[in-house]
Amino acid sequence: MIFQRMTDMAMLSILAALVWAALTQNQGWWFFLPLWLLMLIWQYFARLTLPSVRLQVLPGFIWFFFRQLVLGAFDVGWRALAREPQFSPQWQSYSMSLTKPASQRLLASLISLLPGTCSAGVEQDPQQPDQLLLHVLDQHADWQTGVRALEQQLTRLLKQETRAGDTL
Amino acid sequence: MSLLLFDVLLCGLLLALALASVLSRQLSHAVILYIAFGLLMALTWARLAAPDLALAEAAIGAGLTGALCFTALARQGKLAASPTLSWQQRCWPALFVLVTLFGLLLLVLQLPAKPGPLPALVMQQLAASGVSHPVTAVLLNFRSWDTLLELLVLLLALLGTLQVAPAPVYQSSWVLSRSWSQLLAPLIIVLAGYLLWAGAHQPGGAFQAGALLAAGAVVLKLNHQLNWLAWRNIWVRFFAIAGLTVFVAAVLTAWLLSGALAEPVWLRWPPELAKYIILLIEIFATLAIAITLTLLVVAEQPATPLSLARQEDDEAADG
Amino acid sequence: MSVGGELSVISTLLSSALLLTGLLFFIAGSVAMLRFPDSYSRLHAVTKADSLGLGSIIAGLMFYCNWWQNLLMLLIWLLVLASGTVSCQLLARFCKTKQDQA
Amino acid sequence: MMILAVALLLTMLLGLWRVIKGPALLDRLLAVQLFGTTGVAICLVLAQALNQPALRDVALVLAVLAAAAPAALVQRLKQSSAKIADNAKERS
Repeated sequence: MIFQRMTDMAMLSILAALVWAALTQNQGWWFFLPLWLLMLIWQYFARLTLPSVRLQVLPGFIWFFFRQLVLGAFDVGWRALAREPQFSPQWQSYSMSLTKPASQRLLASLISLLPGTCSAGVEQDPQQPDQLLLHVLDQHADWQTGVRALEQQLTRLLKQETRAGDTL
Repeated sequence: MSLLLFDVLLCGLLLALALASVLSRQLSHAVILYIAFGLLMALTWARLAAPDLALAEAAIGAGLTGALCFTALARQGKLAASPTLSWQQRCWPALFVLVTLFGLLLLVLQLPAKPGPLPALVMQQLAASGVSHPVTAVLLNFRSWDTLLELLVLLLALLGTLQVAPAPVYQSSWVLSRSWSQLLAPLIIVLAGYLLWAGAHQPGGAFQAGALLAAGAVVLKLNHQLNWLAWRNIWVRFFAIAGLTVFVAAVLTAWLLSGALAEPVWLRWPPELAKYIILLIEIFATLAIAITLTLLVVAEQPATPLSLARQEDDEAADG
Repeated sequence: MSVGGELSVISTLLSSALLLTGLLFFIAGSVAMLRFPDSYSRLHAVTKADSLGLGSIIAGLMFYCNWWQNLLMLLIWLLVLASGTVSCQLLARFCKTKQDQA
Repeated sequence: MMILAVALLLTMLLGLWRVIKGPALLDRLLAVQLFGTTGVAICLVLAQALNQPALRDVALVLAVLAAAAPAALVQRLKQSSAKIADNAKERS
């Protein structure tokens, strides 16, 4: 647990240092120090955690996600510019196999970038697996495959499908 | 050519949004239009190559003003289903705006076409100001009087608002928006710190940094974090006033120092110390501005649950 | 910072192509805002077309800027991408619950 | 480069209809979101066209605020509709 917190702190520090470097073009690090302290204090008290990922899977995941993003944007663009676009928008629900709330939220956020789907929230029901409330542009299209593929990719990416109490 | 086209389009968009905002039938729609207007104002300052103003306008116009107006509407319960304004109710503000516009136009037409001697003077004196960004030099050295009064005005506005701060309206927040605001906080801290640091030699400064911090704090507070950030907290009061106090203390110290020398000058920093004095003032001013703006938008006491049942309902339906 | 004139022909072409693609996505997003039949369908336009449009424009601009500026622009893109999905989800959920209650 | 900025502004002009006409609150809020993204793009393009690197900072501030604002606005909207519901309950 302590080890996890240390890694989270290190990760966030690296990210913040990158942001500072990008903003200042790598100058003024003396001013970054107090900010860094403030940030670590915030992270400690807000219990801000980052999902732990398998680094070797990350490039594949980014590639997959990027391809889906481009496809999704093309889908919307095509529908917008086509002469008679196909529409049958509908609310649908999808049973998730991810169990941790944090990874469910991550999935819900990523799904909005997939072709044809946009998520609105998670519905919990003690009787059955958690449902993801989705808005789909075309209910007759095969949107399930994309969502399932993304879910599988996420399960592979997140170590032990992320720990309890993760922020994201 | 394309620059001219850009300007014409931008002016057209600004005018359309402003008109629609003034004439809109529902208050909530007017507020949304006003947020869009603020966004375009920021772009306008960017186009005029005035990044200082663009930064301030982005933080205030596109961020805080929207939250402030929404807060005002939410307290009256007029946000989600606002009544339609009558024809007269819409006409009077429009008339007021027209009259103000006319007056402003008259003033603008009287402005000299050429810039006066001041910009050249600023650039000439820049080396003695302690900073290398002319805007900061003017605001915190040559005309620090303005900034001092600005801090005072903000503090007075806050004190006035606190007198009428209403009872809290409790509404639990979704986990998603809570964790999203938590995640944004470190980025906002680093970015605000950068703007403060940048003020000495490039666009940025205390006001922009403070406004950005305030925007972050407002989002966190609305999502039930930072509960200590309330007027009843003695440290919050201390830092809200510290911006002004540190400024006055610096002025007095500088005055005494220069008085000990031959000629006493009011509101001037000794050139060799100017850099540090300005940094000190800016740090405290940033905190004071951030706290003041935050409390202006969310002045109510930290919310307590009206009924625990409702909260649990919401948590259950949460994602 | 390098100026446009210093770019080779291939980079100029590539950058222009990326900028144009970005513009096309922005146009598609705006047209979708106008043409899509209902509010929830318009959500899709805002989250997808515009995020990728911005990404493409940033990729096009990257040819002109130095390393740190590119990093900054990449950061801006990631932020817009994340904020697009999160805020659309929040807005959609709010409107959906209100609709269900009514 | 400036032509690109003009074209982006034109796409904003298209979105103007949704901000002004709606019809639903969601449409207006979405259109403002769209304005935010386009505004970020225009800022970045202007930074290049006018050779003003500071405008990239403006773009980042705009992006951060566009990211943070909905979380605050939705919370206020929820409060408002809860208040309306409470008022209705009291009246009945």
